[in-house]
Amino acid sequence: MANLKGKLGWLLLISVGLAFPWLAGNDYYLTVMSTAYIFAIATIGLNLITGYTGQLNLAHSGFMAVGAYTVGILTVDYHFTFWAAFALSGVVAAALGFFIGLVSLRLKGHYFSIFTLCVGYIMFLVIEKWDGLTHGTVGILGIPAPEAIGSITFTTPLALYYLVFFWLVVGMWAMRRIVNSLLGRTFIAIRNGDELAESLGINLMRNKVLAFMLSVFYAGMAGGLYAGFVRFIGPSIAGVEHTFDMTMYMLVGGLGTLIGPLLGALTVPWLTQYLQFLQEYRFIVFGPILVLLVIFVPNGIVGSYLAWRTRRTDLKGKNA
Amino acid sequence: MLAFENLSLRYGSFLALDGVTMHVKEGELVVLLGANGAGKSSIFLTASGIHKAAGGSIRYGDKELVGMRASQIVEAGVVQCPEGRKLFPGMSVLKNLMLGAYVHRRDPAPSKRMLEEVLALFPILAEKKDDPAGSLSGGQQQMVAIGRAMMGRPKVLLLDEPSLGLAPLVIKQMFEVIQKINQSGTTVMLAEQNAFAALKIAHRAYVIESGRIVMEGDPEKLLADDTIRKAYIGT
Amino acid sequence: MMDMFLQQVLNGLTLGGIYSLVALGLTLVYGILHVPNFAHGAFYMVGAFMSFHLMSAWGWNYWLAMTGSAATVALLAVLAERLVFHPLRHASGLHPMIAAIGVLLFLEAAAQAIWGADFQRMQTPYNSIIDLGGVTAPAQRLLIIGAAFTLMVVLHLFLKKTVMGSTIIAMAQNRDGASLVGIDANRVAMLTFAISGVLAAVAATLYAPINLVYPAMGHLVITKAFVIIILGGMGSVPGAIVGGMIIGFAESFGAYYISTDYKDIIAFMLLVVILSFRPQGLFTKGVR
Amino acid sequence: QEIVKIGYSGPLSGGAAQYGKNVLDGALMAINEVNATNPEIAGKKVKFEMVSLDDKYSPSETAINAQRLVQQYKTAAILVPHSGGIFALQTTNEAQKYLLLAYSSVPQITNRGNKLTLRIPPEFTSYIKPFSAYLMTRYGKKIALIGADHDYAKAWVAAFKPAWEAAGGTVVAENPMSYNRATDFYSGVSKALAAKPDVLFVGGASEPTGLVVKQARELGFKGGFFVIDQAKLDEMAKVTGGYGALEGAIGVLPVVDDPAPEMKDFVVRFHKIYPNRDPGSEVVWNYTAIHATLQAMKLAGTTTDAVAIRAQLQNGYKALSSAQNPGGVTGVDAQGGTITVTRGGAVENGKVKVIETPAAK
Amino acid sequence: MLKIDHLTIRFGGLAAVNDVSTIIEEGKINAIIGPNGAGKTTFFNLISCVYKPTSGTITLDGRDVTSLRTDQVARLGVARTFQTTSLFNGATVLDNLIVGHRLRTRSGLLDVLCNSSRLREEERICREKARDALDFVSLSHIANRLAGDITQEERKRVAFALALATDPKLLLLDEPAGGLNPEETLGLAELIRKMVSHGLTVCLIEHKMNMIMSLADKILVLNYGEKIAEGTPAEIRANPAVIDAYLGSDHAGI
Ligand SMILES: Nc1ncnc2c1ncn2[C@@H]1O[C@H](COP(=O)(O)OP(=O)(O)OP(=O)(O)O)[C@@H](O)[C@H]1O
Ligand SMILES: Nc1ncnc2c1ncn2[C@@H]1O[C@H](COP(=O)(O)OP(=O)(O)OP(=O)(O)O)[C@@H](O)[C@H]1O
Ligand SMILES: CC(C)C[C@H](N)C(=O)O
Ligand SMILES: [Mg+2]
Ligand SMILES: [Mg+2]
Repeated sequence: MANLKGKLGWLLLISVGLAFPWLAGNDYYLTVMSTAYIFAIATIGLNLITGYTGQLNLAHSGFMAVGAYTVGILTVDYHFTFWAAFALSGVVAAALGFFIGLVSLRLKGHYFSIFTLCVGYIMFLVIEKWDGLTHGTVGILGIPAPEAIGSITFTTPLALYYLVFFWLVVGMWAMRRIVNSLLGRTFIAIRNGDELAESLGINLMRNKVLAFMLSVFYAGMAGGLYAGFVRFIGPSIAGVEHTFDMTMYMLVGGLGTLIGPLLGALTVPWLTQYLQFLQEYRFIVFGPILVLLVIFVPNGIVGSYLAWRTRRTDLKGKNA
Repeated sequence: MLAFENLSLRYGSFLALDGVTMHVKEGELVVLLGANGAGKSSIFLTASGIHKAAGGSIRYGDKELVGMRASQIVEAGVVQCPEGRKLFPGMSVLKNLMLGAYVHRRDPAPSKRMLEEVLALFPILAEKKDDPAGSLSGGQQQMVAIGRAMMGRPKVLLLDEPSLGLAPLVIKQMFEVIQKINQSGTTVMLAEQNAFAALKIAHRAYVIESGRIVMEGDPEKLLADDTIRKAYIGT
Repeated sequence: MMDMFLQQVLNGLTLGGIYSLVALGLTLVYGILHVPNFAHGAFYMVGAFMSFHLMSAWGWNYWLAMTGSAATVALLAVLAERLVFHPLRHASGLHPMIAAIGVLLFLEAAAQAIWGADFQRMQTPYNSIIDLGGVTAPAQRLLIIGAAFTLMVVLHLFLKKTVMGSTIIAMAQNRDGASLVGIDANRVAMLTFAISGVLAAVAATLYAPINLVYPAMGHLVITKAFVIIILGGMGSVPGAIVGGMIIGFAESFGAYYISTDYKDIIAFMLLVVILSFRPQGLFTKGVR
Repeated sequence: QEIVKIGYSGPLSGGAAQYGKNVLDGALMAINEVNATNPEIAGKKVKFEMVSLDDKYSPSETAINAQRLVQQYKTAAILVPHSGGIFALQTTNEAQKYLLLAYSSVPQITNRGNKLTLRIPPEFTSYIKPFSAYLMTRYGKKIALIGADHDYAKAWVAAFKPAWEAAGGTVVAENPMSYNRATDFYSGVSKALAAKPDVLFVGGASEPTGLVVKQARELGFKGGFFVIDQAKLDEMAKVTGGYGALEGAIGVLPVVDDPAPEMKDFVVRFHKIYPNRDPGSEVVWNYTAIHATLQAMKLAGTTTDAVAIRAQLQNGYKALSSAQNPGGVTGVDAQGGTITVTRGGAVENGKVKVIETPAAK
Repeated sequence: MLKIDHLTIRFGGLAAVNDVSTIIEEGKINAIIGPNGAGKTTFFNLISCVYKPTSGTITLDGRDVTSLRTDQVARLGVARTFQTTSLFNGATVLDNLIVGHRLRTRSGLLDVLCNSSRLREEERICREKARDALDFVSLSHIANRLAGDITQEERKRVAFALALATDPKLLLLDEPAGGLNPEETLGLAELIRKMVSHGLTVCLIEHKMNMIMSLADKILVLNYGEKIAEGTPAEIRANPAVIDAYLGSDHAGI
C-alpha cells in the first residue's frame, strides 16, 4: 500500500518533468530548469556522502569540474565524440575520488570538511594553472553538442532539456536503489557512529571510499552534462560557492532524505531567479534565510515531513 | 533550604517533570530514587539552571533559582556533580579541580585546603594530577567530578548518580565520603540507583516516577515498602 | 643573495603574522563551539572596510580607526554568536557550519551594498621605508610584524595566566561542565567571539594598507586560516601560531624560489602532506 | 512605440565590478542620448533599453545570461566586456543570430572569423611597438614580465614577448601573479627585481596594478613600466598616490589627459551626469560603439536582424558626429574590428605625455 | 574459544594492560572485574582489535587475530556493545537493526543496481535476523517506533539486539547494567543467561557484584592492568588480593 503510494508519487513527479516544457512556454525557462537538473544530479550525489554517510565533502564542485573538463578536453583536444567523453566523465571523477578519498577519509568530522575544502581549492588552482591540459583561465571553448542518436538530435533547448531530465531520472532511480538497499544502510550506520559500525563488521574505509566514489561519480556526470549543455567551461565551476549552493539545496530539502536534495535543487534556483532583481544583493536575503532554515527547520522540508509521518503511522498502528 | 514547588519541565513536547514538589532541609541528606528516565537528572539540571523550567519554582533560602543563570546558582552555593561527569578532558586533573573553585577565585586560601582534602580522599588523583582528565578511566573521572564539585564548597551539593561506573570498594568509600561531607554541614541531595547504600546514609528520601513524586518518607519506611524493595533494592 | 633571503624572511614574518592572527580567532571559536566559522573571513573583510570607512569618510586617524573597527567587528561577532550560533549550540556538526556560510554570504553582500564592489585603498601614517642593510622594510610591514607578535604573546598570557582565560579553555572542553562550576557560559562565548572579532579586525587593519580592500578579500585569507588551524590542530592556540608561520614562510619562499604561480598550491600541498602523516594535526594530543 | 532591448552581460559584482560598470555607463549614456532624439526605425517609433545581467567575469555565467537575454528579452545585440565571455558566446551567436558587441582587444576575437562580432576597442597589438620603442630608448632593453595571470593578460604576454625580443630586447624574468587573489606581491616582485630589469611589464585591473607598481618602487626599482591596456594610468595613480611613483610608465592615454577638443567636450558631458567620476577609455569606446550600433539599426531598417545590422556597422560608425565619436573610429574592417588611430600616454616628470601610435590594421 | 597470551598495551609510559593471559571459555559467562582504570575497557578494545597490542597474541578458535581490523574480527564472530549506543533517531528501531547482519552478506554495488536475486534474498535474511534479534530481547512491540522515541532501557536492549544480529559467537558487553535499576538489572541478567543457553559465549565487564556473582561462570580480576586473580565467583569472593584491591569486606565471601 505504502509502496504503491510511493510509486504513484514518483510517477507524478516524472510526468510533471515530462510536461514541463509545455508549462514553461519559453526557452529561457527550459534553460534554467535544465541547469537546475544538472546541479540536482550533483546534489543527489553530494547527499550520498554527506547526508547518508555523514561526511561533508566541500570539494564536490571540484569533482564536477573534473567531469566537465573530461568532456571538454576529450572532445575539443582529442576529438572524442561527446558520448564517449561523457561516459568517461563520471568514471574519471570517481577514479580521482578513489585516491582523494583514501587520503581524506582518514580524517573525521570537521577535519574532513576543511581538508576537502582545501582539496577543492587545489583542484581549482590546478585547473587554472595547468594551461597545457585545461586551457587555463581561458577555459575550453567550442565543446560539441551531444551528437544525434538515430533521429534524435540535441541542438534545441527542448531536446537538451529532455536529455538532462533523462539522466536526472536515471540518477534518482539508481540513488533510490542504493540508499534503500543494504549498501545504503551500511552508509547510514557509518554516519550514526563509526565505532559502532566497525564493531558490526563494517569495513569503514572501504565503504566510505565507495560512498565517496559514488558521490563524486554523480558530480562528474553532472559536470559532463554541464559541458555538453553550456558548451563552454572555465575554472569557475570548480569554485567552492557551487558546493555551498549544493549544500544549501540539500539542507532546504532535507539532508539524508532521498527526495529532499532534489526538491531543494529545483526550488532554490527558481527562488533565486525571482530574486534576480536584487542582483548582487540577493544574498542579503539569502544568507539569513539559510540561517533561519538551519535553526528552525533543521531536518529540511522532506525530513520534517517524514518524521511526522512515521510518528503518525506508529500512533495509528498502536490504536488499531 | 531548597524547596521545589510544582516544578515542571519540557523537552520539546515531552513533559519530563510534571509538578514536582519536594524539599530539603538544611543539613539534611535526601535521596532521590527513581528508575531510568524517571526525571532525577532533569530535576538536578533544572535546579542548576542548565534547563529552563516550564513552570513552578525552586526556592533556595530567600532566592528563586528558576530564572537564575547557572553561574549565579553555583555562586549562591548550590553545586552539582553531574551525571556523565562533564569534565574538561584536555585539562589536567589539577586544573579541573581548581576550576571547581572558580566561584571562590577571589578567596583562594580555603580552596587550597579543600584541594588537599580532595586529594587525600582520592589518592589516585594525586598520582594523576598532571594528566589530562580525559585520559583517565571512567571511575577515575567520576572521582575528579566529585572532587571538582567539592571544590565549589557547596552549601547544597547535588550528586547525580555518583556511583555510576565505580567499583564496589570505591562506592563504599564514596558513600562514606558523602556522609562525611553531609555531617560537616553540607546539605546533600543524592540521586541514586544504588538504593540500599543510599538509603543507609539518608535522612529522608523521595521516589520519582515518570516525572512525578510518588512517595516520600524516611529510609526505614521506604525500605519496608515492598514495591520499593522490589523495584530498587532487588531482593 | 643573502639580502634576498632576508627579504623573504621579512615577507614570511609579515604574512605569517597576519595569518596567525586570523587563525587564532578562528581556532578560539572552534574550541568553544566546535564550529568552523566560515564567517570569520567576512569579519576580517568587514574589519578592513570599517577602518577604511572611519578613516576616509569620518577622518579618524589610523589607530583610532583600528580601535573603532575592532569594537564594531567584536560587536558583530557577538551578535552572530547570540543570533546564530547560540541557538545552534546543541545541533549536529553540519548545521552550525552551514549557518556560518549563511552569515558569510550575508556579510559579503551587505558589505558590497554599502561600500560597493570595487577595490579600495586604505591609507596609513607609516609610509616611510626603512633600509635594514639591503633589506627593504616599509614601516607598515615592520608594524605588522611587531603588532602581530605582541598580540599573540598577550593572548597567550591571557589564556594561560588569567582565570578568565582558563574559563575560555574550560568552556571549550565542556560547556555544561563549565556552567556547573559557575562559569557563565554565555558570557564566555560572547567574550570569545568578541576576541576573535577583534583579532580579525586588527589583522585586517594592519594588512589593508599594503593591500586592497574589497568584499571578497576575506576568501583567500580564511581558506589559509583553515589550512593553518587544521595543520596546527583545531582549537590549539600554539598550533595556530606555528601553523601561521609555516604557511607564511612557505608562501614567501615558495614564491621566490619556486614560482609565484604555484605559491598558493604550495601551502595547500603542505597541508595534504602533513595531514597524511598526522591526521589530527601537529599540536593535538590524543584525548579519549 | 516599440521597445528595443540591448543586452549586457559583464561583471557587476566581484573584483571587476567597477570595470563592468564603466562599460555599462558608457553604453547607457549613448542610449539615453539616442532616445532623447525620438528615434524612428523603418517608420516605427522606437525606444531603446539596456538589459544588464551580472556574470561576475565568469564565462559560463555569460553563456547562461546570453540565453536569458536572447530567449527572454529577444535582444539582437549583446555587449560583453571580457574575452572569456566573448569566446563563450562566439560558440552560439551565429546559430542564434545575435550580434556580439565585444569589448576586448584580444586579436583572436576577430581572427576566428565569427561573422556576427564587433570588436569595439583597437587590438592591443597596436600598442606594443610604439610603447616598446619608447621604453627601450628611455630605460633600456631588459624587461621582467610580472603581469596578471588571467586569460587576457596571458594573451597580451604571448603577443608581447616575441615583439619585444624582435626589437632587440631581452626578457630577464617571467613571473605572472594572480592580481585578483594574491595577498602580497612582495615576494613575486622582488623575485623579478633580482634579475635587474630596466623595465617592468605589469597589468591587470587598475588597482592591483597600481599596488604592484608601488611595491616595486618600495623595493627600489627605478626603471619604467609597460602597462597593458586593461589598467588605466589615472586609476593606478589613485593607488600609488599620484603620478610620482608612475614616472616612466606608459599605457593607454587616460581620457581625462587627452588634449583633443572632442575628448575634452566628452569629459565635460560625462561629468554632468556623474559629477564625481572621471571617464575611462571603457566609457568612451562603448559609448561610441552603441551609438554606431543604433545607427546601423536605423540604416538597416531593422532592430532584430543581426546580419543586416552587422552589415551596416561600417556605415554606422561613419555616420556618427565627432561628439558621438570622440575617439575617432573611422570604420569597421571585414573581420569586425574597428579601425582607429590610438594614442598612448607616458608619465614624464609627473605629467602624462601623449604618445602617438600608428593605426590598427 | 578465545585464548589470550601475554597481552600488553602501553599508552606512553602506562601499561594499561600488562602481560595478561587468559582463556575465554566457550558457552560460558566470563566476567571481568577490577577497580576503575584497571584496564577492563582497554582489554575489550584489544580483543575487538580497536587497539593493536604492544605485545602478546589473541587467538580465536585457533586462529591468530591479533593484527586484524575491527570489522574483520567482527566477521569472525566477535560482537560488542558500548556504554552509550548511537542509533539513528530518525528511523524506526527495526530499520536500525537491519544493518546488523550486513557483515554476513556479500551484495555489492552491482547487485544493488541490478536488484539481483542475491540482494533480495540477503535483504530478506537481514530483515528476518533483525526481527529475530528484536524478538530475542523481547522488544518486537517497538519495531516500528522511531529510535529517537524509545526509553533508555529499550535502547540498551536494542543495542544487544544489534550485536545479536551479527550472528556472533562471542559477545563483549561493557557495563551493560550501568545505570539500570535492580529490577531492570535482573531482566538483563535473565537475557544474558538466555543468550548463553542459545550457545553464545559472553564476556562482560560489570561493577554490580550481585549480578556478577550470580551470573558469571568465571571471573577475571584486573588491577593496574595486571591479572590478579581468576576463578569461579566463590573463589574470587574468597581471594584476599581481590578483597583488598576491589571488593572490600561487604562482598567478601565470609
Ligand atoms: N535533553 C533531552 N532531550 C529530550 N529528552 C530528554 C533529555 N534529557 C532527558 N530526556 C528525557 O527525559 C526523561 C527524564 O530523563 P532524566 O535524565 O531526568 O532521567 P533520570 O531519572 O535521571 O534517568 P537515569 O537514571 O537514566 O539518569 C527521560 O525520558 C529522558 O529520555
Ligand atoms: N587511549 C588512551 N590513551 C591513554 N591512556 C589510556 C587510553 N585508554 C585508557 N587509558 C588509561 O588506561 C587505564 C585503563 O583504562 P580503562 O578504560 O581500560 O579502565 P577500566 O578498567 O575500563 O575502568 P572503569 O571501570 O573505570 O571504566 C586508565 O588509567 C586510563 O587512563
Ligand atoms: C581592457 C579590455 C579591453 C579587456 C578586458 N579586460 C578583457 O578581459 O578582455
Ligand atoms: Mg539521570
Ligand atoms: Mg571502562
